[in-house]
This record gives sequence, C-alpha cells and structure tokens, in this order.
Amino acid sequence: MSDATSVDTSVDLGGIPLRNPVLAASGTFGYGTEFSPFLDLRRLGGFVAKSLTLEPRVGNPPPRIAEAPSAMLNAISLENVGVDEFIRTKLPAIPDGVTVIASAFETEIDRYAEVCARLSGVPRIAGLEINASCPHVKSGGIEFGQDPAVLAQLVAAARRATIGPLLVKLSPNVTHIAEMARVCEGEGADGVSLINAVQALEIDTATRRPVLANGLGGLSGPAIRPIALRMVWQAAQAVSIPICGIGGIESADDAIKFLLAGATAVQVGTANYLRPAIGGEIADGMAAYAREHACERLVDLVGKLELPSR
Amino acid sequence: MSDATSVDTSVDLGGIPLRNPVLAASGTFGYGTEFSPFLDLRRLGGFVAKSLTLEPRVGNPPPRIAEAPSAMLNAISLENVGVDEFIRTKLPAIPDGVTVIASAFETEIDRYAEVCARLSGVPRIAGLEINASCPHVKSGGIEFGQDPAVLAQLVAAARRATIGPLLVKLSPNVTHIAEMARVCEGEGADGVSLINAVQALEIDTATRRPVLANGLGGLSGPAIRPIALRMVWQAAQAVSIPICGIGGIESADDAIKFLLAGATAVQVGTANYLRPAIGGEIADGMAAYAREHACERLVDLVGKLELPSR
Amino acid sequence: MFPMWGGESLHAPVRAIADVLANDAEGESSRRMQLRVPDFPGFAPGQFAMLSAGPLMAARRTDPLLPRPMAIYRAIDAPGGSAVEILYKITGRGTSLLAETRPGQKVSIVGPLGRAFPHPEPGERVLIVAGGTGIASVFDLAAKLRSSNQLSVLLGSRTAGDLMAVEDFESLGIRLQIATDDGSRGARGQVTDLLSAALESAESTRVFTCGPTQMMHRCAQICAAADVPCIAALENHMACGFGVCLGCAAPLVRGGYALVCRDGPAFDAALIDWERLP
Amino acid sequence: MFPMWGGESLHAPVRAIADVLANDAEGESSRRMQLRVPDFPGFAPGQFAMLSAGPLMAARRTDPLLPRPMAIYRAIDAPGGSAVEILYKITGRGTSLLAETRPGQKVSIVGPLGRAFPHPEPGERVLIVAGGTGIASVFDLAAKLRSSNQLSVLLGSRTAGDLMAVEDFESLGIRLQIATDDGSRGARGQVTDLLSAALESAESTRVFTCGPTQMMHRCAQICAAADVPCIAALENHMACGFGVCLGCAAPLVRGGYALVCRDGPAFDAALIDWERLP
Ligand SMILES: Cc1cc2nc3c(=O)[nH]c(=O)nc-3n(C[C@H](O)[C@H](O)[C@H](O)COP(=O)(O)OP(=O)(O)OC[C@H]3O[C@@H](n4cnc5c(N)ncnc54)[C@H](O)[C@@H]3O)c2cc1C
Ligand SMILES: Cc1cc2nc3c(=O)[nH]c(=O)nc-3n(C[C@H](O)[C@H](O)[C@H](O)COP(=O)(O)OP(=O)(O)OC[C@H]3O[C@@H](n4cnc5c(N)ncnc54)[C@H](O)[C@@H]3O)c2cc1C
Ligand SMILES: Cc1cc2nc3c(=O)[nH]c(=O)nc-3n(C[C@H](O)[C@H](O)[C@H](O)COP(=O)(O)O)c2cc1C
Ligand SMILES: Cc1cc2nc3c(=O)[nH]c(=O)nc-3n(C[C@H](O)[C@H](O)[C@H](O)COP(=O)(O)O)c2cc1C
Ligand code: FES
Ligand code: FES
Repeated sequence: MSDATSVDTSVDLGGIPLRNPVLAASGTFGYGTEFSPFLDLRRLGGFVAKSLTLEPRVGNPPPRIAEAPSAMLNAISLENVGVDEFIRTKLPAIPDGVTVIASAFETEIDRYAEVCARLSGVPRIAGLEINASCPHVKSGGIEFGQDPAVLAQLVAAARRATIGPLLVKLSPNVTHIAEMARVCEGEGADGVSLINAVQALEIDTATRRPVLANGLGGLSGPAIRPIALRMVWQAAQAVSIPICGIGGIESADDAIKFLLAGATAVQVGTANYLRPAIGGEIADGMAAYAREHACERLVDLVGKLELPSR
Repeated sequence: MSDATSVDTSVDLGGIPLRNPVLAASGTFGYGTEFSPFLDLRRLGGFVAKSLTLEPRVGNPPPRIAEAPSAMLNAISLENVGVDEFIRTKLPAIPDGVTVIASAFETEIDRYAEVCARLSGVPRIAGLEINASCPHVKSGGIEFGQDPAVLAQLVAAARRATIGPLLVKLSPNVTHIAEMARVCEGEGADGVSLINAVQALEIDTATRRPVLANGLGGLSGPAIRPIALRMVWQAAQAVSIPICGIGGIESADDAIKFLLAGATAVQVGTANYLRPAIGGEIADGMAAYAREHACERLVDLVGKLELPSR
Repeated sequence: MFPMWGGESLHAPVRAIADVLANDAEGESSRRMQLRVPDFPGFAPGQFAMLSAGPLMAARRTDPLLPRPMAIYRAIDAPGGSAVEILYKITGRGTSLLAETRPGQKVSIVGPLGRAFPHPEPGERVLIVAGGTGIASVFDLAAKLRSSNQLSVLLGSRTAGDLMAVEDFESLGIRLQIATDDGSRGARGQVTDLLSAALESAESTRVFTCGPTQMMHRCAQICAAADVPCIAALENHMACGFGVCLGCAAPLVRGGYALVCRDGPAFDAALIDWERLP
Repeated sequence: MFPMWGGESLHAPVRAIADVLANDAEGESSRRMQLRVPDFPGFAPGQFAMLSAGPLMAARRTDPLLPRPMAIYRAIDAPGGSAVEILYKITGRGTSLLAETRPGQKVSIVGPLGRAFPHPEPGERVLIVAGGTGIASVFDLAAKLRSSNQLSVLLGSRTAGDLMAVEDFESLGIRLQIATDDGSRGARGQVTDLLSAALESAESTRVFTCGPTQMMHRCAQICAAADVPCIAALENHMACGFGVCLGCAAPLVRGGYALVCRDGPAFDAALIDWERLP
C-alpha cells in the first residue's frame, strides 16, 4: 500500500465526520483564518475555535504566558469576541470545506446553555465542545470539571440546549478522570475531549511573585503528554463514546500513541505556535504510519494498545 | 553579609531539625552510601531512604524506566530490602552526622503501621515519611493518598505506631491537594511532603505496547515542577504544619521557589541521577541567594510569595 | 478598534527552515546571524520573525520550547535565495540556544510578522531612540529614512560592550549619538537625556523608540511633555507571533489590550499604559 | 546474593565536567569522542561512564534529560590531565545531542562505573564476540588480553558502515574476523556463525560478548551447547548508573533481578533470563 489514497483516514467523532483525526485545539488556533497563510485548512480534520462566552471578554493583564521545561504556562483568561460576533464575522470568514467545532465557556450553567443554544443549528458549525476545564478562571477556584455533580448539571443543560454533536472537554485536575468521562456519557454527551492544560504555578525568585500576573496558569506542551496519554487510556476503559485526545502532541507518532490509547481523534495545541502547519504534517504522517503498518483505516488503530500480559 | 556562616540555613521540619532545607528524595538516593563517592552526605539537610516494606520486595520486570520530555517515567514498584534488613545493615553503614528519614510503604494499613512501629524509636532515624502515593503499585489501582477517608485511616494508624516526627508524602493524582493536606494535619501528621511522581503513560508505536513493562509509570523531573509548585502553594494555604516541597528541583533557584510557595524544606529526586552532588550544590546556592537578598535566615523566605493584588 | 499604522501592503508570512550562513559575535554580548531563507517574502521596517533552533537540531528537543521574536535587521545578498540578518543579544535560554547554532545548521523562522513602522512625512525631522536589544529593531527604519528625512539616531546601553550595530549606523552617514551608563562609549548617562537635549530645538519632530520598557516609557513622557509624537516598538514575551495565543497583550490607556504581534510591535506611545506594561 | 566478578580493586567513581577534545566521525553512523577529564580515576576493562551534554551547554536545557551509559573505550594521552576515548553510535536523541558537541564544549561524565570483566586464566584461549555498539565495550579488554592470552576477536554489524574501531583492533595484531549481514565487509552473515565455527576446535575456551540482545542470547546458547563459559556485557537503559534508580534490572534465570550498572555490566551469560531481557 504505497499510495496515500489507499489509507482511509476518516473518523466519526461523536457524529462529527472528520476527513482525518487531526483537529487544532481551542485557543491555539484563533478563529482559523490566522493560519491560512501557513497551510490549507482543509488539510486538517478540522479545528476547535477559541472558547466563546455570551458577551465579548477581555483577558488577564500581562504577563499572560511563560515558559516551563518542555512546556508553556498561560493565563489568558477567556478573552474572546463573544458568541454573536463569532457567528456574524468570524465564522463566515472561514474557507468552505473546513470543519469547525465551536467551544463554549461560561461562569454559570444557564449562561453555558445560552451560548450552546446560540451556536446550535448554525450552519458551518459541525459540533460543540464545552470547555468544563479552564484551569485559570477563578470561578470560586474550583472548575466545573472537578466536581462530578456540577459537571453532570452542566452537561445535562448543554445537552438540552443543542441537538447537534456535543463534546465535553475535561479538566486534568481531578482524581478520577474515568468517573468524569462516565458522567458526561451518562448525561448524553456524544464524546469527551481531554486534556485541557494542567493547573500550574511558576515563580520568579527575583521579584518573589508568580511569573504570570494571574498567579496560577495552565501548563501545556510536550511535558504533559505522558499525563494526557494516561488519562485518555483511563477514560477509554470507562466509556464507549469517542474520545478526542489532547496534550503535548507534536508529531504523527504522538498522535498515533493517542489513537492506540483509545482516542478516535486528536487535537494539537501549543505545537501550532511553533510550527503553524504542523496539523497538516501530522495528518500526512498518520497516513504514512498506517501505510507502513499495512493498516487500511486509521480507525482500526483506536484502542489497539497491547497491555502487559499480567 | 558576604560570609557563608552569616546565613542561618537551618529549618525545623515537623520536629526534624535540618542543617539546611535540602533533602534527597526517597527512591532516588538509595540507602545513602551510594552517594558517598560524590559528596559528603553532611552537606545535605538529610535524605529520605528508599521506601521500606515489612518483607523484602522484588521489583517490576524491565523496562522499568523511560524518558519523556524534560522528565523520566519509572515503574520500579517498591523493590527494597525490607524494614529489618534496613535497620540491621543499611542504617549502620550511613556516616555519623547524616540526618536520615525512613520511608514506609505497604499494601494494607496494619502493615503500614507495623513498618512504622519497627522504625519508630530506632536511633539514627530522625523521622518517618509514609509514602501514601506510589502511582504505579496496583493496590486495586487507586492510591491510599487518593481517598481522604482511606488517607485519614492510614495517617491515624501511623500516628499511633510512632511517637517520632511523622511526615506524609502525598499523591499528586488528586482533585484537591489542599484537602488531603488538611486530612493529614487533622490526623496528627507533623508535616506533609509533596509531590510524588505523577501517574503517566508512554507508548511505543512500533510495538503498540506501553514502553514500561508495568504499563503505567510515575512521571518525575523538571516537567512536573510547575505542577508541584502549584500544589505546594495550595497545600500551604490550607495547613499550618510544615511542608516539604518535591518535584523537578534541579537548582537552588528552583528550591527557593518552593520555599516562597510555602515549603519549609525541599527534596531533590531525579536530579540526583544526573548530578550526584546536586543536593550539596543546591544547599550552597540557597545560602548564596539569602546573602544576595540580605536575608539572614532561610526560614524567613517560607511562604513569602507576593500574590497578584487582586 | 485600533488605529491603523503603516501605508504598505504587507506580504503574508511563511514558515520556513533557514540555513545558518553565519552566527558571529557582535559586541561582547550579542550575535549577528545570517539566514538563507528561500523565498522569504519582502518585509517592511518594524516587522519581526519568530526564530527557534531546538526543534531542528539533530537531537530533536523540546526545551526550551517556544520560538523567540526577533526583528528582521535587514535583507542581505546571499548565493541561492533571499537572506536576512538578525542581531540578537544573548539574554537567556532561547538566545543561548540560537547562539550555539553553527553555519550549516538550520533554524526555524516564521515571518515576516507584525506591522511596519508608520511613514513620517518626507523631509520631516526624525529622532530614533534605541537601547539594548531595541537597537536591532530600528536599523532598517534608519536605513530607509536616511535619504527622505533629516534623521538623528540616539543609541544607548549599559556599557560599550553591550552595544550592537554601531558601525552599520555609522556607515549610513547619519547624525549618530551614543550614551552609555558607564561612559565607556559616547556620553555618560541615559540615552533619554540625549533625547531631551535634541528636543530643545523648536523644529517639529517625530520620535521612534525601541528598547527596555523603562527607556521607552521615559521617551514617551519626554515626548508627551514636548508635545512630540512618539512611536514605540514593544518587546513583549510571545508564544506565536501571529495573533492566536493572546500572550503578548499590551495594556492600553483607554482600557483593554492590544496584541503586540498583531497590532504592533510599533504603537503610538500615548496609547500604551506604561505603568501596567511588564 | 550475586557472584562476585573481577579481581581488581576498583576506584570510586567521580562526577566531572569533561572538555571535549575531539568528536569525529567513526564509520558512517558513529563518533569517536575524546574527553579530557582532570583526575579521572583509573578504570578496568568493562567499566562504563554516564555521559550527558544538554545540561552543560550554554542554553541549560532539560530535554533529553537522562545521561547515557557509554563504555570507556580506552585511556589516551592528552595535554593537561587524563583523557578518555568514547566510541558511540548515533541511535537517538541522547547520542545525537552528544554528536552535536564540538571541541571546546563540555560534557558531564560520571564514572568509572560498574565492574570489570573477569580475568581469564593466563594462556587460556579467549574469543571476543561483539556487534553494534557492543564493539566499543570490548576493545580495552582485547588490548589487555592480547599478550596474556591466545585471543580471537569476532566483530559483526548490519553493514560495513556501521562498524567501529576495526583499525584499532587490527593494530593490536590479533586474530580478527568480521561478519556483516550484507557481506559488505568480511563474511556475509551473523557473527555468531563465526563463533560456532571457532568453537569446533576442541580447545578449552572462554567467550566474552557484547552487543544486541539477540546476538548475545545466541552466543549464550551456542556456548551453553558447547559447554563453554560465556561472559556477556549487557546494555540496558539506565538513569543513574550507580545502583540507586533500580531502572537497569536484568532478569535472572533463578528469579529476581540483577542491576546491570552495579552487578554488571558483565555477567555469566548462563545466569541471565534472556527471554525476559528487553
Ligand atoms: C517584536 C520583537 C522584536 C525583538 N527583536 C529583537 C532583536 O532584534 N534582537 C534581540 O536581541 N532581541 C529582540 N527582542 C527581544 C527578544 O525576543 C528577547 O530578548 C528574547 O526573547 C529573550 O529570550 P531568551 O530565551 O534568551 O531569554 P529568556 O530566558 O526568555 O529570558 C531571559 C530574561 O529576559 C527576560 N525576557 C525575555 N524575553 C523578554 C521580552 N520579550 N520582553 C521582556 N523581557 C524578556 C526574561 O523574563 C528573563 O528574565 C524582540 C522582541 C520582540 C517582541
Ligand atoms: C554499560 C553500557 C555501555 C554502553 N556502551 C556503549 C558504547 O560504548 N557505545 C555506544 O554507542 N553505545 C553504548 N551503549 C548503548 C548506549 O547507551 C545507547 O545506545 C544509548 O543510550 C542510546 O541513547 P539515544 O538517546 O541515542 O537513543 P534513545 O533515543 O534513548 O533510543 C534510541 C533507540 O534505541 C533504543 N535504546 C536506547 N538505549 C538503549 C539501551 N541501552 N538498550 C536497548 N535499547 C536502547 C531506544 O529504545 C530507542 O528505540 C552502552 C550501554 C550500556 C548500558
Ligand atoms: C494560550 C492557550 C490558550 C488556550 N485557550 C483555550 C480555550 O480558550 N479553550 C479551551 O478549551 N482550551 C484552551 N487551551 C487549552 C488547549 O486547547 C489544550 O487543551 C492544551 O493546551 C493542551 O494541549 P497542548 O499540550 O497540545 O497545548 C489553551 C491553551 C493555550 C496554550
Ligand atoms: C526511580 C524512582 C523511584 C522512586 N521511588 C520512590 C519511593 O520508593 N518512595 C517514594 O516515596 N518516592 C519515590 N520516588 C518519587 C520521588 O521521591 C519524588 O517524589 C518524585 O520523583 C518527584 O521528584 P523529582 O521530580 O525531583 O524526581 C521515586 C522516583 C523515581 C524517579
Ligand atoms: S504572540 Fe501570540 S498573540 Fe501575540
Ligand atoms: S541505572 Fe540506576 S540502578 Fe542501574
């Protein structure tokens, strides 16, 4: 099988048909068009747009980003143009044939539901992802995705608000990720995306302050990949809805690891900053891996991790 | 203050007097003497010996270690010589004047208590650390340190078993680290040590197997430092017993960050493999930092992180 | 939402693998790097690029992770494709890694990014005030304005060894003044003192500045007092360089933030809330 | 708990910062690195060192994190302090990073580590069978035994370009045979076939082997069948190199594990549970 076309790279992510399993992650791909100079967006399976709130939101004061070993920290807060502006100006600017997933975030459940409702049924939006996990928004400190009961209410409310495909993006800052995935499945989510950035702190010993003006931030990039891979595998053991794997992916080999662990698709985040065309390169690389391993459909790799025989 | 002696580096870690705040972490410093060729062990505040079980234990099959971005994974399991052999042969071999903390691990609470009892009151042992957090021992998957109720029983049992200083080493694989620290304080622990390695998974796409024979492993090294720093800070907000900060420390600057976040002392782990004398270098560097910042006692830095004024 | 700058229609950026042609010492603490970048688009003074070495060395490594923003110092001629020059100061891990790369090795470049400096009126008197790493950001501007405007360039640094590009500025045959904190080259003191002196003449003037935040802030204050328009090119930390990470936010006087990489790096200094800029 | 090897009283290891004197191509896929290490202790054949470049380059980086175990190929003369030579094959990130270091740069070295090979009886016939990276681990042994024992060295690799140190072995003036999978140098086939042939003579013989696990396993089987003692030097992954991380465990036939860095790297091949060795 030496011919690219001979590998079927398409996957179905909870009712969202993707031409290949590689999505760009929310908050790392803007509203899509920023990347048009670097790659044909149609090379991606699609992308998840920056998380949207009911009203436009201004972000945190700087510094908002810092570097950590094999990682970056961010405390952007949820700066975004707001759901209506997104639908009016951002969405129409996205080239045809690009699969767009909208991401919703809010500070109260009914507002979450309202954002979902406004995004629901909008042509061009293939599905919704609710971000239950932003590690640096101070909603009383604790995240929606950290409490099973709260998460259940959130998912139920979002489920009522939209008929389309609904993904829930989980927080990694939990004891039992599998339990959180089960809650989402139980409340009718069509899939779960994990992981979001890991809550972290970096300190400047010269100023004796956090390097981020916000204090805490979210850790992302290669450093968190082994943690993400573990959580995706744990979630895959617990639920039958599809999983979108996220965390430190920077190569096709990394993406294949997530499929083997049980993910149906993946999202590339921080790596987009370093190599804006990386999503397309990873999609090509995954097809190449499939060819080399005489695997006709990428979906056949999902969950194929061989566990220690003990 | 240009003279080293003018900085008071001593700290009191829950009743364990330390000449400086730098300890070597359990499992990364063997039984101490392995490092004698590389540094005078008295340059350290002390070290925590490899975790001990009632009987000698054989470890996991290889591969037991792997590399990850700015980190390593391990699944050693708790290979150790057993508590009695430690007391009979290992302890006496440790040079005088070296502060030794013994670490206890078991699979059942009463066995934990028995290990603590045998270590309790042994001359040369300055205190105990109970490892409630080994991320890769399959005690039904979930760790002692992941369930507040189980943790409470464990700490209570250990507390009854020893009159000496008792530290509890917490698992990072939890939703609310502060709650776990509070449990330990409530049950009479003299201090908490955090964090242990973060549960993680790495996969070899060529074999489609985990790289570690055990499957899951513990992630350690610089990659986890920002997560550890966050957890230490959160625990410091919640308890008044001293905290021993652990996770990716590889320089005096890193160690100072942990003090600022609220740690009274620190433990250096993985970095001991790369630079066997690093503990001594870090202790010297912390004194130098204090001098440069006209700080007469290192303890004065504990918890001095200035938070964003909002 | 934000005042438009610059007349020129800018080229779309590319991501390319550049060949390191040279990477030589420039002064005591800086380097001059020459990069061959096949088909690198045209760029305007004030634009920058994101550079990173690590991910491309033979031993693919992920630390340090992020690329570093660097002004495009100038275009140069090189056999086999367009080439650009970058002048950078070794301040930390990222630039140290860049400094380790040898001719024959490769670095990743994304650019040109950001907007151009605005055009002053032809003939208008222009003062360029730059310090530290900021010196590299204004050379191309000075080269472009030397013929069209009456130009003075004021350069500052802690000490002579920290200066970069002085010979290049001299070769432009423009009015050049230097100030160092220790007086090891030019006048002893702050470059901003030179600015104050230069503004005493009554002529209508436009000021461009780039350098440490303190220095630019001081320039902005002096210009405001003298009622002289001041354009400042900011140097915030960046992760992406093209407007998606939202990491490079600069606080505005009227509230809210501008993105240095997308809306700048050059701004009307009067719009920036300097107190809240990191 | 474990049979003692080697007669010599070994020196305690040190951790030192070594100056890279040379780091040149050796064959097509390997490098020969010369390191000046002031006061490096004496070492015995079979001992190794842990090397790492990253943490010491100007841009202190943490990825790749772990040092890599390398046999101490031999001691060499160098101006200003003791020096050692390391021959390494570029297989992945760690060795690629080592390969990037230039003369004048520094690397971290911890050693000498592990135990020496055991001494064969003087006069005893000795066969050394090495392949791939294992070739570097046996040169010093061969050099030491050439005069005291009747020695034959059998080297193998996939192809001629992957061989290292052949000229050095030739210069020892010993019996040397080579096998490559593709026949590009010496006999076509496995080095273990040469071993089988060599063992047909009835002489009492002792075999030393180092190389890929498959190759060593095959050697062990051939020697067991011929009732010839076989010493194998293992090459497990390592984090520390001195017995504290417990990462280098080699499974034993009688159950349990030995630590390759502390109890080896050389073992009686009959003790190793080859099936369970990674
Ligand atoms: C648009 C733009 C153009 C630039 N052009 C040039 C140029 O042409 N030549 C040049 O030498 N530099 C230039 N800089 C600055 C350059 O990007 C930084 O010096 C570089 O990122 C430092 O990286 P590092 O890893 O060496 O230092 P780090 O290890 O990242 O940091 C070293 C120290 O410097 C501080 N620091 C690092 N980067 C910045 C920054 N951007 N702002 C404020 N503090 C910082 C860090 O906080 C730390 O204390 C430019 C910056 C921008 C935004
Ligand atoms: C005691 C000892 C002495 C050694 N002496 C030498 C020597 O003199 N010259 C030399 O070239 N090599 C020697 N080796 C092997 C050398 O340590 C490895 O080749 C090196 O660690 C590979 O590192 P890397 O980062 O380049 O490869 P990695 O990126 O770590 O790995 C590249 C590939 O090789 C595999 N691999 C890496 N290391 C090992 C290993 N130790 N065992 C099995 N598979 C591995 C990995 O799984 C991966 O598939 C020795 C090993 C030991 C234990
Ligand atoms: C600067 C930045 C901004 C982010 N913003 C969002 C966001 O708005 N919504 C969201 O769900 N995730 C957001 N994320 C998280 C990423 O989508 C992703 O889950 C995380 O970065 C882990 O993936 P990575 O390691 O590939 O970056 C953001 C991440 C970064 C680095
Ligand atoms: C190989 C290895 C073995 C370890 N064994 C133990 C152990 O026996 N008991 C324990 O409490 N922690 C053990 N740890 C965890 C360390 O003590 C430390 O908590 C962790 O590695 C994080 O610190 P670091 O990033 O500095 O390594 C081990 C860590 C490693 C890498
Ligand atoms: S650097 Fe990413 S938005 Fe400006
Ligand atoms: S390498 Fe650490 S114990 Fe052998």
